[in-house]
Amino acid sequence: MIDDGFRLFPEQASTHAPRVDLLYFFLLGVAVFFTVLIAALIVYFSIKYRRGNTQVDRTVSHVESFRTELVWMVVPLILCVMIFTWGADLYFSGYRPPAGALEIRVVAKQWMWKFQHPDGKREINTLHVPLGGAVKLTMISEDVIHSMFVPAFRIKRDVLPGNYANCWFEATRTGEFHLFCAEYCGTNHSRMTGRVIVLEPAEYQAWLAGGNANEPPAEAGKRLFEELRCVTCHVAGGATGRCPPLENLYDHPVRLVDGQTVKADDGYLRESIVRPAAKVVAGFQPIMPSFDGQVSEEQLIDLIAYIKSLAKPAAAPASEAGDRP
Amino acid sequence: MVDVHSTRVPSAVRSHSDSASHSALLPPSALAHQFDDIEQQHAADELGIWLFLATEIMFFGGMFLAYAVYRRQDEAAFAAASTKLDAGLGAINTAVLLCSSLTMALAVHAAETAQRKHLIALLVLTIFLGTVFLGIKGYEYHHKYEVGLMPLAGFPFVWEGPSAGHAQMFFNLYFVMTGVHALHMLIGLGVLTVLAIKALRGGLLGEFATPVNITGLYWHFVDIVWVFLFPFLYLVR
Amino acid sequence: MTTISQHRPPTVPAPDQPPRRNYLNNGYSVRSWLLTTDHKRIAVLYLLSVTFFFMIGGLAASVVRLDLTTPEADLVLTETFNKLFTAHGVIMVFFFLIPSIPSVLGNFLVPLMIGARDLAFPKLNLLSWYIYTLGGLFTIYALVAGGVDTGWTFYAPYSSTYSNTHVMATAVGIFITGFSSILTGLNFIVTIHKMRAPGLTWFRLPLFIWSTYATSIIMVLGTPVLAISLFLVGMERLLKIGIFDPKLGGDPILFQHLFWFYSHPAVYIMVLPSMGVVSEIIPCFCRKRPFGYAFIGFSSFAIAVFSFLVWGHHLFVSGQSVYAGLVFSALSYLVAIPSAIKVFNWTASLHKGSISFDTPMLYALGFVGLFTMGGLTGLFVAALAVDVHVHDTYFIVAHFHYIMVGGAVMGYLGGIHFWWSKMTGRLYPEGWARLSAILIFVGFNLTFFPQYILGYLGMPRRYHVYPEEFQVLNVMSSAGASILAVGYFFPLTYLLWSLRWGKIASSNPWRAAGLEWQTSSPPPTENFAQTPVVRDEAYDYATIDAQLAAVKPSSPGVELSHG
Amino acid sequence: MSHARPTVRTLVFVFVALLLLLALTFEASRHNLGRWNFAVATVIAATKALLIILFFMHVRHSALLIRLVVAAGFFWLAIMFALSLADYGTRAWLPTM
Repeated sequence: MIDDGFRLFPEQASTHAPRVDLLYFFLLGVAVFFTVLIAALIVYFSIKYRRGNTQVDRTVSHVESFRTELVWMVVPLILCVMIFTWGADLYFSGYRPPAGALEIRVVAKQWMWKFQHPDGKREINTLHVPLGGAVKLTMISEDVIHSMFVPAFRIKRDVLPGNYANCWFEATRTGEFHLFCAEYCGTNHSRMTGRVIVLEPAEYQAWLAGGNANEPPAEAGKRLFEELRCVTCHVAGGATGRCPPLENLYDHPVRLVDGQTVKADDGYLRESIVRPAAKVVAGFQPIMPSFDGQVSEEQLIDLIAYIKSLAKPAAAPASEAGDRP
Repeated sequence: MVDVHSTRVPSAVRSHSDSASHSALLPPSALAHQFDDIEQQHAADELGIWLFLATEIMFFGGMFLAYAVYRRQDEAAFAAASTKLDAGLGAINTAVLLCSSLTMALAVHAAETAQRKHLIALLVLTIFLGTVFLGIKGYEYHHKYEVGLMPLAGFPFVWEGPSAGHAQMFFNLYFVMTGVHALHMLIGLGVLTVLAIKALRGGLLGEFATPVNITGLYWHFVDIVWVFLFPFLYLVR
Repeated sequence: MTTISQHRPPTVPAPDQPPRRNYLNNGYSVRSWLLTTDHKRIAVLYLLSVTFFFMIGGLAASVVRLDLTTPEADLVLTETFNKLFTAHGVIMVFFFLIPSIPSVLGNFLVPLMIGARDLAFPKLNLLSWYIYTLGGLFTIYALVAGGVDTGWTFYAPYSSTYSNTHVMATAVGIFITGFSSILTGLNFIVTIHKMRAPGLTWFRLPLFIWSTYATSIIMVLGTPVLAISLFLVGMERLLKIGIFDPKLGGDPILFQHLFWFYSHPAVYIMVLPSMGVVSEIIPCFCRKRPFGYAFIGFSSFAIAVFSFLVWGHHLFVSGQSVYAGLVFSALSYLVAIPSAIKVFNWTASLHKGSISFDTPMLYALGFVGLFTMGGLTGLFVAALAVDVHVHDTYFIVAHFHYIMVGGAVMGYLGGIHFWWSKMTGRLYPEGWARLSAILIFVGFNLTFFPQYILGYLGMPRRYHVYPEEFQVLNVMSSAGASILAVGYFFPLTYLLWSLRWGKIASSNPWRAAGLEWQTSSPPPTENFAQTPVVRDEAYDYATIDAQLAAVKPSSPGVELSHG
Repeated sequence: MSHARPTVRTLVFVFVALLLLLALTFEASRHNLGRWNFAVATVIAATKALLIILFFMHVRHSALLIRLVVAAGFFWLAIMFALSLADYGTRAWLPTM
């Protein structure tokens, strides 16, 4: 919790936190053991073999021993392999959001955090999330590199301009927690901070319902889709033949002109709007104009939400989607 | 640990404060005071220039890495942008540079075999060919500027077709890479000019050929960079 | 040039002989210093320059620490704070740590240790110093003109597009200084290969030479990549082209790859030479050959090579592919092995030694302890999931200060004390020196240990204002910094004092092994009266002590001069 | 510096080979070889570079140490490329469940 006063160890408020801490304590044990070992040996030798001590045997039997060297090569190596495997396992689980996570969109800019909940509710520098249940943050920066850091959750992820970055957490305690920008981003970097407020699920729903009514992102996206005249080509079902259909596109594999296959995730859709020629779908011409600079990051998120809404949720990927985008 | 045994031989136990001792053996400028003999000095010079060239590999390597990363991202855009370069001029320039490498290699040969007239002629020829290369390069730059393909310092970038961003990135890389290469050429031409003047005054022959040899290695390296730049920039399809 | 006049030779020479000719009294004019090609004089020029930069960098750090005693921004403006920590980082890394041991001690010692008259390319060596100075001037200009606020890491696109401070001048300064580093490394490699005295085989070389050689490899092959990454940032600012700009499909992470390809190995440019210094000091004050000579030597090479394979561990949270993160994490643990070899071998060298605790030894033992702590916390930051939490926090700040200050600076100071008599012909006051060594050790730990805790609590680095609950630990850290500052102030004072009033040193006051001790102190311009011929193994302390015992059986304070 | 040097005859011969390779790479670029275009261009360029290094730059006759320096330069370049491209090549694999 914020303003808890002096402490030596951060609180654990996510499912990920105790797992990271366990590894941390193991490492701490290793570090303390070797530091004490080296320090004790130095002190012991320093006293025993001090120049003034003439009562000690100083006959040196050997100044090189391959066996000894081998011991202190192999022991650290074994420890290192252990730590590496452990750390890598946690790293993957820390960056791999579980299916069905609540998805919150984050746009970072000098020097604020803008959040948008699935129902369209927006907030700045404060993030309300429900207790229990995974929350996935899909983040992008409007300018320089920022970094989303919630110490109590033990998560951090750089927020880059030009591409989406993800991280996720599952809160295990209600309360308020620090949210920091961890990547230096200019003058007010240290003021680009905020709070994560973890609420009971019911309270979270109540909070969502409060305040002004919000336009859900998919609806805002649909409106934009029409305002930007996307519909001229992208008619339902791709009937014009100029462009692939957008129905059931989201999260499905797409075959490109160069023979590669990519998944139509957030990053791909965003790139296809701002740099349409970069990854053209097989069988189509690169005729779409770029919308770079004409739509804001928030509007891009809305457009993607609209395209996502055209896909059947959690449907088995249509096998045809691979051949025909 | 190539030379496990020192290159210096114990026979040379001599006084250092007496610098006149080796002036009897060789003209004073051939052997620097810190070396025992001319062989050691030559070996040190050669190792030195090669280490310098290794740093140059890494320096250009950084730009080639940027090129590789961005080309991967949008190969079509790079291919489209590449067609805007004149591959014919690029090929001619490659041939010019290869010729200059030959004349440089022959110049090193002439210096080491103490053929003064050949050395002067070959150095001048190398300078001439290097200048021709830069002239053609300058013409190409000017042409790119005129047709709006020089996106530097706010000059307009005119691009009809898809992927203007990546095409612009191609030209950014084109100008930075060939620009740095041209800068290396300029430095090389400066050094060659100094060498030519020294050669005219009768220097750089036989034991004194090291500067020619070192400059030659540098010149060939700059040539090698171009050997990669040419297909990567002009011949992408 | 008042500082130079302080280097005058003994004003009271022994009455029966004229002042011996040495490199310091071989000309007093400004010209004889600024146009010298003598590696020893160039080392002194570097010593003056890096001390100057150390003081500026230290001053910046002091203001930063003072400001951080309170959570609010109440001492300087945030803009100023950002410029101060950037100045601290840029100056300490590029203008103090990287040139410190190689350019000062390395320049002075490499030819002496291998029995050469000079480095292979003396003029290039002088040029290196001028290049360094030119780069320094650009950076000083950037500071005076208003500073730069990107952090020493210059991450794009902040540095290339958004910052409106003097990024260009600073980048040019570092770019130029990089060439000084390259030329110094090149000079060392050629010298060590081609100029060794007769009989001085690779396995008879002092370990300082091994580590300097390994350092030089990094300087030669790494620095050009830093040059090109800063060059590209400079081009982006100057010509408005977007090499790293996402708007043109550029990738800001590419800058991080290029930057850390150099800047991670650069950490070993700082600490490897220190390891070399410690490997000289410990045998001397234990009076025995170090345990596992070959292992210490080869581990320097292993560190130099492995250091180029691990840069991606700075990018674990950056958006680099998680699979690349996996590879870089695994490779990072490789560096732990040669580091562990060194620490264990140094400790084992104490076994059955005859240990005395003169100032250099205190620094060396301090180095071993602090480097161990810095190295072991390296295991934390290489462990992927833990790094995600501690990345860009004070944990990292503490970790690299343990390596770069606890390691590199302790080694540097130990080396300066160890070879001070050789450089100046004077002895420093031992009591003051031991006191300051202890002060520095205590002050250092008090400054940086709390930062480990702060970091794990989650305090991000480069923060001017911070939540109140972090204040206690920050105050502790600042208190430690003030002790550290006093600790650093002492050597600055008494070393200067010793130039005039210090006791006149014999050629070998420590009775140490190594060719550099076999010439007079300070050495003559040409280093050795005759080219030495090496017939002994390195660190043959048993023989030295036996000879000494034969000369004067029962007086430990005697100084044996080989010169 | 070893004084074994390629003869003038060898130098001219290598030069002719370089010009032939230039013609070859130029000609190859005019045909669409699909994905092989880039590989062919790179291999030809590397061959040219190798010829220049071995003969014009005398590495064929140089001491082992010099050859090691050349090899080290390219080896470090390979490290830089391999590990950087390991990142770019696997970015799209990011597992999202």
